[in-house]
Formats: sequence, structure tokens, C-alpha cells
Amino acid sequence: MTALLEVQDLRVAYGKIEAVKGISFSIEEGQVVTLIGTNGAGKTTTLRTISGLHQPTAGSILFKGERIDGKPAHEIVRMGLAHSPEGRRIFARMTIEENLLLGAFLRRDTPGIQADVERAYELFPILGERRKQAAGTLSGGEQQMLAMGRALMSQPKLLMLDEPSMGLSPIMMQKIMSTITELRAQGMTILLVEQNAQAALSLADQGHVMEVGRISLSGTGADLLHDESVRKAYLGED
Amino acid sequence: MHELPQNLVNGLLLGATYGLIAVGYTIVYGIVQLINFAHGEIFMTGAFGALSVYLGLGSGTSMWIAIPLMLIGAIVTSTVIAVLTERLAYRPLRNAPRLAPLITAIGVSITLQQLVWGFYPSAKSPRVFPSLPGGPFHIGGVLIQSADIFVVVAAVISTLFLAYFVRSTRTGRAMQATAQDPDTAKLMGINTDRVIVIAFALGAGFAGIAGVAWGLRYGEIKFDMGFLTGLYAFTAAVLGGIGNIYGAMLGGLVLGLVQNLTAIYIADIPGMSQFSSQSWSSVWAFVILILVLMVRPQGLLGERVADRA
Amino acid sequence: MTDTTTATVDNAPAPGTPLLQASNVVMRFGGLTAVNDVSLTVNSGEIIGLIGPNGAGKTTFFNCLTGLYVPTEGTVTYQGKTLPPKPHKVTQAGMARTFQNIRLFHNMTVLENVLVGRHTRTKEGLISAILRGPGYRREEAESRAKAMEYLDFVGLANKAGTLARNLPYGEQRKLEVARALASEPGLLLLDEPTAGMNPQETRATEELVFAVRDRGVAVLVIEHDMRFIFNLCDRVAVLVQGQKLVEGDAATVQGDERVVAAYLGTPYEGNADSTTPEENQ
Amino acid sequence: MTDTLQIRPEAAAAPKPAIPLPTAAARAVTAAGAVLTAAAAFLSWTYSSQFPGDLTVTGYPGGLQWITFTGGLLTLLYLLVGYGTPGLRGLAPGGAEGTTVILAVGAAATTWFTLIAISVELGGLANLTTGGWIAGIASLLAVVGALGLPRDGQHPRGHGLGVLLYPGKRPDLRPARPLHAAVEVVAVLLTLAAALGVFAYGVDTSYPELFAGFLILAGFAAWALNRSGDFGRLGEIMQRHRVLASVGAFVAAGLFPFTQTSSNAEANANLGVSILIFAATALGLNIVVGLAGLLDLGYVAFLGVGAYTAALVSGAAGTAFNVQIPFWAAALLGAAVSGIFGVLLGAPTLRVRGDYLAIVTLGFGEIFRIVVQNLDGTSGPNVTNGAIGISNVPDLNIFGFDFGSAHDFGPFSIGRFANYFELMLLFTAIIVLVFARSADSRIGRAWVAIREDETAATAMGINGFRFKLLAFALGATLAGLAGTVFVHVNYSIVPDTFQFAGPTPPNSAFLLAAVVIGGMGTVSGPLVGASLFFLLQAKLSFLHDYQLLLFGITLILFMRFRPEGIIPNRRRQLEFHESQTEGGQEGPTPELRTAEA
Amino acid sequence: MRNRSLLVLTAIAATGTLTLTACGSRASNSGSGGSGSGSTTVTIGVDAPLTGSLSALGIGIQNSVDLAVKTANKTNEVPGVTFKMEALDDKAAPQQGSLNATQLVGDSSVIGVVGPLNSGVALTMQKTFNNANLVEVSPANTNPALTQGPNWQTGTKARPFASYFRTATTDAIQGPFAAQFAYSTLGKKKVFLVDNKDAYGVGLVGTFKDEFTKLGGTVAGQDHVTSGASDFSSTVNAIKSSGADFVYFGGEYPDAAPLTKQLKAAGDNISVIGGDGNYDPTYVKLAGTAANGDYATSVGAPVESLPSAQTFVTNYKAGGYSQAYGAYGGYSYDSAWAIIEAVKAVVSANSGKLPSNPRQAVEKAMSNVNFSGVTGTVSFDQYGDATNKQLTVYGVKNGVWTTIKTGTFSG
Repeated sequence: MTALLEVQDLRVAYGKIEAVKGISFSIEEGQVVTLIGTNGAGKTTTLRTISGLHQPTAGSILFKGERIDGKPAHEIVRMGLAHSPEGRRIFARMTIEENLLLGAFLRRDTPGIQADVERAYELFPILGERRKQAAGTLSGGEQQMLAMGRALMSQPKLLMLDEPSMGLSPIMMQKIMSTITELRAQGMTILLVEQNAQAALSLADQGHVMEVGRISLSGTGADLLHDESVRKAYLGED
Repeated sequence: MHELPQNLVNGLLLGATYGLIAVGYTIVYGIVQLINFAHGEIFMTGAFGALSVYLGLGSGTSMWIAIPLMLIGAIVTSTVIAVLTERLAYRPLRNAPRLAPLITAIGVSITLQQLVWGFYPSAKSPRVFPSLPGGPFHIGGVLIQSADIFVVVAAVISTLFLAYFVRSTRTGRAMQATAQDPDTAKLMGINTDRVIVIAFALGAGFAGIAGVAWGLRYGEIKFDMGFLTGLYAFTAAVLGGIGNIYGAMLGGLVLGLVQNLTAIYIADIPGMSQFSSQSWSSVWAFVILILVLMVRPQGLLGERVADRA
Repeated sequence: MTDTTTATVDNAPAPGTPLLQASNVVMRFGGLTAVNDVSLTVNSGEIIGLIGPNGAGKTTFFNCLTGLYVPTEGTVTYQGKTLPPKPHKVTQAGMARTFQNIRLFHNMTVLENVLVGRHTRTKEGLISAILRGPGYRREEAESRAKAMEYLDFVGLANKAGTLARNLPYGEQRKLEVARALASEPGLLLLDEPTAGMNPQETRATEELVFAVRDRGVAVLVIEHDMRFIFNLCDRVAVLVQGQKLVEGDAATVQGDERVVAAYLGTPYEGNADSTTPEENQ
Repeated sequence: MTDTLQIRPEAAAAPKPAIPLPTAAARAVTAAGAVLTAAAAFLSWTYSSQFPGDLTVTGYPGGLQWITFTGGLLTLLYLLVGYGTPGLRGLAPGGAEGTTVILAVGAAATTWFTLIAISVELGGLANLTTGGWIAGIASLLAVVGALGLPRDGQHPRGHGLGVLLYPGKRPDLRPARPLHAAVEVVAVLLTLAAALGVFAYGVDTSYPELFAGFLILAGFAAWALNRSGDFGRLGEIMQRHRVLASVGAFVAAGLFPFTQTSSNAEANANLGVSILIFAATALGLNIVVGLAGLLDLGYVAFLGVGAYTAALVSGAAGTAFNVQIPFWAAALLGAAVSGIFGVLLGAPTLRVRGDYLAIVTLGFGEIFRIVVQNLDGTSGPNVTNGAIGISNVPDLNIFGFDFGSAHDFGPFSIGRFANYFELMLLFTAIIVLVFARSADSRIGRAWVAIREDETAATAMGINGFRFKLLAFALGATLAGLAGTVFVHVNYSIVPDTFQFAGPTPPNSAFLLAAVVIGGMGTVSGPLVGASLFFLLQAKLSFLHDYQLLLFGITLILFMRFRPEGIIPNRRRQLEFHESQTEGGQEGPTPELRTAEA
Repeated sequence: MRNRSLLVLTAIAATGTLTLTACGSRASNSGSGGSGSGSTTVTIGVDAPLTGSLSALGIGIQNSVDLAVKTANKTNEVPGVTFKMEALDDKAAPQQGSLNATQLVGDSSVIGVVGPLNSGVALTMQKTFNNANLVEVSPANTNPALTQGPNWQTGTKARPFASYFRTATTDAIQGPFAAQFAYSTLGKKKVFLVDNKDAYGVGLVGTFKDEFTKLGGTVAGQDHVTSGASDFSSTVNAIKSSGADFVYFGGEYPDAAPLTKQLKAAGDNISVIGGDGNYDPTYVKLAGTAANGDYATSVGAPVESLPSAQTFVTNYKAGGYSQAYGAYGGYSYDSAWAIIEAVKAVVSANSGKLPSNPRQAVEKAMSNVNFSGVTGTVSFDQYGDATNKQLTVYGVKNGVWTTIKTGTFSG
């Protein structure tokens, strides 16, 4: 089985400061891989670099065996990589439906797009109820659903979710996590960046702990969940 | 009251031209938050592009054939120059501090003006622009020149086209998305660089049309006509609410009316007779701008941008 | 930082007296009612928590308290006086705040950030700044000393000359607290102070908040981290759909069924296949 | 300076020289080239004395030859530094080799500029004599040799000619140990003297070719000294002796008219006072733009308000009020009226969004000119005498000192413009003092806080509107102050001076450009930017019709390649210092912050 | 020249040392100190906008002075004195004018200056020149205040600067002359006044108005326009509804042409009369048929009627200048020639040699200059104004300016 995404010795710098200092990991098709770590560890930077919003200073990124580092973001999307950014970043002044349609910006198959819109509404019924409403009026959790639905509209091979539970109430977080579980069950390959290490590790096949730009620990979700240091540092146990 | 209807019409016609140029400011600002200072010069180069086409056609050509070709010439010239400046001057500064692109824009503005002044034949003094045949027409006591009809038609068609384009086409939606959140737009697969170029090109195309309209109405064009006109057009865009296409047109119309009416009717206010002349009209235009911004800081049709604490 | 210097603030009122009183606050935007008849009291010496799902009106309510919005109905008083509807006057009155997504002055040094926080407690104007008389020098020196004291309090004294943007995330949060404390408030409003922190950092923040309280500053905190809130707060108010659902101590809130249904849910326990509401395809 | 002060780049990391030469050979070639370049300045370069400066003389250099001579010597100096010559070793803490490359290129550039200028002006290469050819070839030889030196500094990765020839970036320097106080004081004084000398030479260049050559070498030398780390070191020393440095700088500037003994003295003093007026105004604008972050595109109008106010109370004939008040009162009045206009304009507009402020101020700038033009008695009340302007403004007479006539000070005769130069220098000192002290105070911190994040600043109890208005008013006041001198220096005032963009300073576009290109938020940035700007436009008249075009292109290129300005502000220096004192800093940059927030 | 350098070279070789003082004396002093040729070289400075939007006029000034200088050298007009020209660009900016003035004053070989074009620039230069007793002759400044003081209109004329002269005719002559023409010759009684708010236009309209109302005409209305504007519709409407017989325009053709065009297009077929700012072929080109029936006054007799003018035109063409001499070429030539005449007088009064400090003498001599120049007889009155008060009215007929009437203005 070849890796769907392979990151090798990735380095990213902002001016003089290096945010990602040479990390490597890979994702097999159908896997859920999670990156956990504190703020400023470089997780978001890693995702943004993979999706082409930043240029790496060194290293390579292979998607479906092809190098994508240095490609513009829109070409990477075209190859089947979707990125639901941190903080949701929905288009607040557009309607929910327009947001979803933008997710399918690169697709031209109108009937297929319509079908996928309906599927998104099935996945998140609350969105279907308010399809003509401006997205800015949605609550945080609903916005997160929209962001995920929008990412799925491009029919991605790999879905990258950045902090989907951030700022959500516990109950909404549970809902989002169960949706991710459901997507996994459908065979979606997912790269998940999460603060909530407990939730993330418990549904991940593979996990990596990032600290100040480096991967300090890797293992299966279950292994990491039971790792002493992880439990102390990220799960809040004494 | 001296011929109020005629003054109203004159004001609206002037305003429509401002509106055509203002659209370019507003559309570019809406997407990259750049005050494209050089847009007035884009308008000017469009007029010179049209003139070049006309001169190339030879004097015997009917204006009915010449006008469409001149329009194309204007649009192509403006668009090419706008796209080139975007590519060469603005794009490298996309992540620079806010003032850098503004200074660049001032530089581009001066450069374009000087290029036309120095290298376009006989552009050191005003150049004669051809006029439209026919007219004038008397409509209800108002005198309308044939160039005026051109202005009205151009303004109406352009605004409707743009509104349709932005709202209903795929590229238009991409523009809206880029305007709201460029990074996320990229994640949707939108080539934001291309969208920005299209925004520049669209604005420039309109400026080109405005350049032809200007030439037809006033019969002459000059290298420095872009600065002052651009300033008024930009004022119009702010007045209408920058970022809003209808606002740009509305702002243009309001400004044109203000300039035309204050030049005459301020004199009817007791004690103000000295302040009513064409030379005061731009002062009144800015007074109106300041008054409007005091009451509605976001402009007439602008959306309030909430500061999220 | 944890061994707190318990220097109390000069203008701290006696514990237990009402400091901030919001009564029947209603905030409407057009037809939309974002906050509906919410009352909340913070007494001096207290740590009060405010929780609720996103979109429940927490931020709007918060903005009513900090002077960004004027409530449509109801009143907000601080030490018995109606709050002026301008954020800078609210700070002057004695309420300081931090921001959900850190808003430091990134291109100023750590010390300068705290000095800006001293703004309301200093008054030298332009003329005296230019003339630099003894009064100015004294005030400036005093201000610097105070600022260093606050930096010392949060444990950033050794980074006084660093640019704020070069601080690591956790220290930026601390700096925000120091900056807010520099205005010598009676009440500190914390907006999601542990967002993006790992459990260790969160616990350190808990200590910091306690230390702040021990200096005689009451604290009102908005948070999502339930453990943090319940460890910290004397009382917790839950806001749902613009209304206050319940208010009480940790046990009361945690035990309230409506809160569990609308907000807390049941803790997520990993192995989630069973919780999937729909069939796999 | 001792050897311990410098950090040598790690030898292993140093890439191969751009031109593969044995180091010894490279040194020899460079030395030979540099010496020959300098020596060739003593030869005749052309047959015809028509070329300005008369380069036909063998035996001593003239005009542009002095420039190439200096270029050759500087190259040699830094070559010797790199060779480890005793007594010179501390001169290039950032690496001498890259510095040598820059200087060699600079020397070659001036030499070839001269040769090309000769050929173009006299019509063909045939006008060059052997001396010219020797200089040209020798200067190129020095470049080739320098490129063969071992490379120091930080070099970008990649390939291509550009990277190959790139002289490298200076490695980060550790702050140096302070030297003996006396040595440092001498260093400060020498630096100031050198700066005065270079400036005076540049102002006194009597023909454009010489100025262009001077500018080329000065530009390369500045780059080289920055590359070598000398500027950084001097900056540290200046920082330690701040009072001495700033007082010294003003004394040096005050001595400028005394260095002018040629027949051009008055013209140069006039240039000097014009530069000061322009620079002082730019500094006032820097409060508004650089500190408070408010964009003002019509700033020159405040200069105009001050100038008109002073003119109206100067006793000049034909003004609306026929009064004459003492100059100190007129200066204060001009500043005050200008400040009031700042408040009047700011009060309704400072509440609107930043970009809207740009258009309102731009409009105000234009309106000011139009209004002044209209207040002539026919299209408005007669206040300003309209387009005809106020003429024949009398010269100042302060305590019996008549500014209008020349005065003798020992062997020096100080003319009218030199008098005004000294007066304006005093005003500039006041403006610098006001800027520096208000920037470093509660008020200045409030401004910067507003610029950084107005919401957060408000939450700190800062009344955003009031402080923005204060910045606006203070900026206007300072411009008004400069304006009061402006009108006396120029005898007269007409509305046309106050345009948004025009061919000469002061105008709003030039002022803004001087601030941004000089360096926002700094004291010296606008001063340097304004001087450079003014000299460029005043001296490069041979560009004729292309001058404004080149100005436009310069703006574009500058923003493209150095948007932070010639002198980046303290914050940037701080950032730089931290990244090397604390090693690999983990803190996020602003970009990172938005990404991670 | 090669000789001189050889001479210097020998001197250097002889001393065998290189001293800095030697370098200082080498450059520039090509003229006054030079002893080689036995002839003294003096410089006539030119200050005009050589770049920017007014450069066509400025370069015309420069070239015309150059022609005068060359002619004087060729004919050996002043024996023992060689003339040289140095032109500085003032960019039409007052501040640059001030810098140029000090530079010209500093160059001791400069004996007189021709320029500037703009009166705003003249204001900043006058005093600097006056302090140095350096004569300045403007070919283009028309504002009476420059020579007669700011209160000239109220009758208290006082010459502010003794060193300022001009060959151009002031507004005080041109405006009234046009008023007399309109009232008496054309028989028009109701005028609408328009100026473009620049110093020239305001001055012209002001003096026109005074004379016209004195003659018995009425002012039907007045408007002021912004120079550089394109849309004159409000002005045109005001003119139409005022019922005026004609429009008097103070300003230059770039503003006047669109005004007359828009006025005629609006159906108001009345004449536009202007000053020499309108008298330009481009006016007709820009306004097209709308220009027919318009008039403009200009100073002096028509070029073709003066033999001296024809010589100038021929010589200018032969001079191979790439740009036309423009509106002020003739005055510039006369200005330069007036300086040459003054130098001549000074030299002959000083037994054939230029005195060591000739500026003051030249300034004195200027008042007595009297010669037949390109624009007629050139001499100056007690204010420094040209005594030549001959003016010509031109009218546009079938798209060409044609001479209507030449006359002399009498107060």
C-alpha cells in the first residue's frame, strides 16, 4: 500500500523564524492521522503548507506520489486534497448553499454537485433547514459543520481538518467528532489537527505529537493514548 | 432658478462618467484592499488608446464603425496596462505593509502619466478627440448631445453587466469569495491571483469605456486628465461605500450633481454668492463627502464592518 | 509566578461587596435578540464563570459589560455607577479585560505593552512629555517600576525588552493579563484565557487567576474548558440562547439537567462507532 | 576594536567563491585592480575639456576622477581588512570579503558611469584616452578579483548568476563589548564629521554628472558599510552616546554653511534650508503616519496654512490684515493656526475607517489650494490675494540680527540663506525633540498602541479618537511651524506650491515618499529620505523630461525591494537583535500568529 | 582649450607637487578669470520651466535666448565680450526658482537673467536678484504687481525691485485694450466674465472689467473655473441664462478651447474673447468650428508686419532648434538683447572694458536701453515695464487666426 500523502523533512519559516523544523510523516489511504500539540507547535503551519498556502523552505510533500510542494493552492485542491481551515473561515456574507457550491468550485458536473449538496444536508440536517440563510448567522458549531461540508464538496481524496472542535461547547464537539468518525467509516482519509487530544487520539489510526516545530512522538492512536508522557502533557492527568 | 432640468441632466451625465471610473476603484479595493491610485491614469490611457485607434483608421471612416473599434482599443489598452501593473508592481507586494502598495500606486500613477506625456505624440498639450455625429436633441427643454446618449447607454449597460457578472457567474462568485477571505478562497480551488487580475481587468475595462465617453463629451483628452477625474471618482466610490458596485455608480451620480448644482445654486443662499462658481464646486464635493461620512461612516451603500472584539 | 506576592491593589474594595451589577440586560440587533433579560452580579473577591454554547450571546453580553455596546434595556453598574458606554471609560472606571484571540501590541516590547496598560493610571500630557519636568520623570519612573512589578507577578520580568510578538503563545497570554492588571482594575474580565493551551498550561493559568484574585481583584471569566471553570469559579452562570439558564456553584451547574442537555452533553469517550447516529454507507 | 568582537562565519558553510581563484591570486588581482583604479584617476581620461570637471589633466584627478579614486582606495582598504592587516582587523565584523565585492563593484560602476558619460556627451568612445581605458579595465579587474575571494556571510541557496555574484548577507552580529569611552566619543565625532563632509560634498557638486557619480559611490559605500557591520557597530556606539550624537549631529549640520566657501555658498545654503524645511515637514508627517498609523495624503496643506498665516502677519504689502507681529509670535501663531486646522479636519474624519481618511486628507490638500486661490476678493473674501499670492514678505529681523543680509563671523561670511539655514536648523531641532520625546512617552506609546490594535488600545483605557486627533493636530502644528520659515525664505507664497504631486518638493506625495522611503516611525529616516529626495530632484536636472518618470519608477522599485525604508525602525532592529541573542527564537511572527490564532 | 590644459600641465610638472589648493581652482572658471583669449566671457542666465507641462514654452524661451547670444557673438555686438548662456529649469515651481536664483547669483560670470515664465516663480526670485543687483528680464510675466507694487490698482504705484524688468506687456494694458475693442469696435455691451483662477487669468479679467464698465458696458455675470477642468457645463448654463453678448475669458487655451466648444454646442453662439493665452493655433485645433468668431488680443504687432521679427523667424529656423520658439520666443530674444545692449553701454562707458563688478552698472544701463527688437521698440519705463504698448486683435475665421486690428493702447 502506497502512502496517499507523504511529508518528508518539511521545513517552513516565517522570515527569520522557523515554525516547522523538519518533520516527516505519511498517511495511507483510508487512515485517520492526527497531529496533536500545543499552540505554536507548528500544526496549522504544516497543514497550510501541505495545502499550498505557504511555501516550504526545504523538504518535499508527495500527494498520490506526485510532488505538490511549490504548487499553488488551487492546483492542489484540484488533485483531491481538501482543507477545512482553522477557525472555520466560512464566507459569512454568502448563504449556506453558496458556501457549499464554492466548495465545488472546480467541479463542472452540475447534477453531481447538486447531489453532493443534498448529501451534505443529509449529513448536517441543520444546514439543509437554513440553506438560504447567510452563513454568518450560524452558531459556531453550525459554522464548523458548514466548513466540513464545504470541504467535502470537492470530493477529496484526503480531508484535512484543522481544529474542528475549537471554541465549541462540549456537546457540539461531540457532534463534530462523531461526524468525523462517520466519515472514517465511509472510507475517507483524514488528517486531523486537534487540541482535544483525547478525542483525536481515540479515533485516529496514527498520531503524531508536535512540539515546537518537530514531531516528538509517533504511534497508533491507542498507543499514544496510553503513553505516560502524552497522558501527562496533553490529557491533563497527573 | 436657471434651467434646473438642464443642470440636473448635466450633473447626472458627469456623475455617470465618475461612476464608470469609480467601479474600478471599488472592485479592486473590495478584493485586495488597495487604493489603486493609478486607476485615474488607467482611465487616461484608455482614452489615448481609443484615440490611437481612431488615428489609425484614417479620417474617412464613419464614426459608427470607428466607435466600436475605439471602444475595443480603449478597453484593450486600459486592461493591458492594468494587468501589467498588477503583475509587475502590486503582486510582489501582496503581503507587504499597507503603505507599500499605496506608495507603489502613486509611483505607477506618476510613471503612466509621464510615459504618455513624454512618449505619446503631441500629448504635451491636449489632443483633439473625435466627436459623434448627430444631435443635439431637445427633449423637454433639455439639450442632449449625442455623446451624452453614449454616456448613459455605456453607464447603464456596464453597471447591469457587472452586477450580473459578479452575482451570477462562476468567476463572479470566485471574486466574492476572494474578497471575503482570500486564503480560504484558495482552499476552494480558486486561483486568487487570477481573480485579482480579473478584478483589475474589469475595472480597467470600465475605465477604458469612461475614457472614450470622456473624449466624446469634451472633445479633447490630455495626459493629466486622470488625476483630478480619478480623485473625484475615488471620492464617488467612497461616498457610495467602497466595495459596493451600485454604491460606486450612486456615489458618482451624487458627486456629479453636487458639483454641477453647487456651482450655480449656492449663489441663491444669502451671503454665499461669492462661493458659487465652478472653481468652488470641488470644495463642495468634498464637504458633502465629509458630511456623508460623518453620518454614515461606511458610505451610502456600504456595509458596516463590525469590529469583533 | 506561583509563589504569589500578595501585594493588594490600592483601590480594592472590601471582599463581598457587589462590584459589577448587570440587571435585566437586553440587547437587540434589529429584530434579533442576542441577550435577553440577563442579570449577573460579581462581588469583590469572587471568581465568576460564564459558560454557554457558541452563539448563546456570551460575547454580546461581554461587550455590553465592556462598553462596546449600550444595552437596549437594563443597566450595568460598576461600584454603583452606571457604566459609561465607551470601552476606554470602562477601563478607567476600573474594569480591565483580555481578549479571546490575544490582542497584544505586537511590535512593542513586553514592557511597553504593560506601560500602555498603565495609561489610565498616568496622566502626563504632551506638553510635559516634551518638557520632561521632574513631575514627568517621577511618574514615568513610577510607571516603569509598577510595570516591572506586574511583569514580575506573571513571571515575565526577564523578557521586558522582548518584542511582544516574539513571545511564545503561553507567555503572550500572561502578558495580556499583566497588561490588564497594570490599569489597577477592581474587576478583571478574561475572555477564554485557556484557548489553545494544553492541560499543563491551563493549570498554570488557574494558579495565575487565583493569584490575581488574591491581589484583591475580582475575576469574571468566559471559558469552554469545563474542568478549568469548575476548578476555579465560586459561581458559574450558564447562558443559552441569550438567556441565563442557571447560576450557581460548580455542583449545581453540573447537576442541572437542562445544562447537560443544552451544553455539556455526555463526555466523549473515544470508540465512537456506537454513537454514530446514522448507518454507515 | 579587537578580534573577539567579530564572529567569523563557519568555514564549512562558506560556499565556493563566485570565480574560482586561489585566494592569494584573488587578493593580488583585487589589490592590483584597486590600486590601478585609484592611480588611473591621476591620468587624463579624455581629449576634450568640454566634459565637466575637465578630465584632460594628467597629474591630478578632477571631478569624477576623485570619486573613482575614492572608490579604489575604499576597495583596497577593505581588502586589507580581509587580509588581516594589523590595526584594521576589527573594521569589518560582518566579513570583509563581501564588503570588498560591493566596494569593487561600486568603484567600477562610478568609473564606467564616467566613461559612458564622456562617450555619450562628447560623442563616442573615441573621446576616451588611455587613462580612461586603464581606469575602466582596472576597476573591472578589481571586481573579478573580489569575486574570487573566499565568500563570507550568508548566501541564499539556489543557482544562477545573480546568486553567484551576490555578495552575501551579513551574518548576525553579537552586540560588541563597549570600547573605551574616549575612543567611542572620538568615533562618534569622526562619524559626524565624515557625514558632514560627505553631505557637503554632495550638495556642492556643481554639475549633474558629478552628483550622479557621487551618488553611485555613496550608495555602494553605504551598502558596503552596512554589509561589513560597521554601521551596526557605529549604531550601537551612537546609541550609547545618544546625547553627544544628536547634539553633535546638529552642531555638524550647523557648521555646514561654514564649509561652503565657493561662489556656490549661497546656492548651497538655499539648498540646505530647503532640504531642512522639507525634512522637518516630513518629520511632522511621520508622527501622523509613522507613529499613529494615520495615512495623510494632503499634508502639505498644513505647511501652507503655517506659511500663509506667517505671511499675513509679516507686514507684507497687499495682504488682508496689514499687521506685522514679531517673528516668534508669527511662528507660534502659524503653528497654532495650522494645529487648529488639523483639529478641524480631523474631528469629523478621524472616526471613519483608515482608508477613508486617505481620501479625505487628499481632498483637503486639494481644497486648501483651491480655497486659497479663491480667497482673492472676487470669488471669495480677500484673504490670501488669490493666485497672485503674497509677495515681498520682509526678511526677518530678530534682536537686531537682519536675516536678509550677510554677516561676517571671523573669516566666514554667512549669507542670507545661511542665516535662514541656521534658523531652520533650530526649528528642525525643536521638531526632532518634539518627535523623539513624544514618541518615547505615554502619548507616543498610546499612538503606537492605536496603530497596532485600536480595539485593544481602547480596552487599555486609551481614548482612540482623542489621541488620533492629538497626533493629527501635532503633526499639523509642526508642519505649520516649518511653513512660517518657508514663507520668509522664499519671500513669497502662491497657492500653486501646495499640490498633491508636483515636480519639486514640498508636495504631499514627496513628503509621504520621503517618510516611507526614509523609514517610518524613525527620526533619522525622514531626514535622510527628505535629503536624498531633494538632492536627487535638484541635482539630476540633466534628466530633463524623464525626471518625474524616473521618480515614479524609483518609488515602485523601492517599495518592491526595500519596503521598510532606508532606515528601518527600532522595532525591526530589536527583532534582529533578539533572533541572535536568544538563538532560535520560538515566538511566532505576525504572519504566524494569524495562521495559528 | 587643449592649449590651456597643456599650460596647466606644464605648470604642474614644474612644481612637481600635487596640492589640494591647486585642484580647487581648476574647474568652472572658464570665463571671467580666463586670460588666454583676451575676451571676457559673461553669462546670460535663463530660468524657465524646461520640463513638465509648460516645457514647450520654456524651451522656446531658452532657444530664443540662445539665438540672441549666438547672434551677439557672431556680430561681435560688444567688442571684447563673449556671451554665453546658462539655462536652469525651474519646473514652474517657486521653490526651484528660488534655488536657481541663488545659483545664478552665485555664479559671478552671470550678468543678467532672462525669465521666468510664471509670475509665482518670479515672486521668489525678484528679491534674491535685487539683493545682488542682477538684472532679471521676464519675457512672460504679465501681473502688474511685479513692477508696480501690490497696490497698483489703487493708484499707488511703487516699484518694488530695481533689478526686475520685463518685455511682456502687463494685464493692465491688455485687459483694457480688449475692453475697448469689444465695446467700441464690436459694439457689444453685455459681457460674461470667466477666469481660471490663475494669476494671469484673474489679472486679465480684473483689468478688463474695470475698463469695460468704465466705458458703459454691463457685466451680465461672472464665473471662475478650475484650471485643468474639462466639464464647463455649469458655466455654460450660467452664460446662457445671463443673456450676455459675449464672454471674456482670462486664462489659457487649454481651458478656453473646451469652454468655447461646450458653449457653442449648447446653442449659445456668442464670441469668446481672450488674451494672448488664447492666441495659439492649438486653440483653434481643439475647439474646431466652435472657435470661429472668437477673438484674442496679443502684444505687439503681427510678426509678418515687422522686418525684425521676420529676421528672427528666419534665424530661428536656421538655428536648427528642434522645438518651436513658442509664444514667448520674440520677447525672450528681446529680453536677452536688452541685456546685451546694456552690457554694450556699460562697456563703452568704461572705456571698452567690462568693469570688475559689472552687475550694478548693467542694472543702471537697463533703464536707458532702446532698440528695435522682434516685438517692436524695446525700452523700459520707470517701473521696469516695457514701453511698447502696441497690441493686436486676432480673430478666428474659417479655422485660422487672422489679424483684425493693430493698435496702441492709450490709458
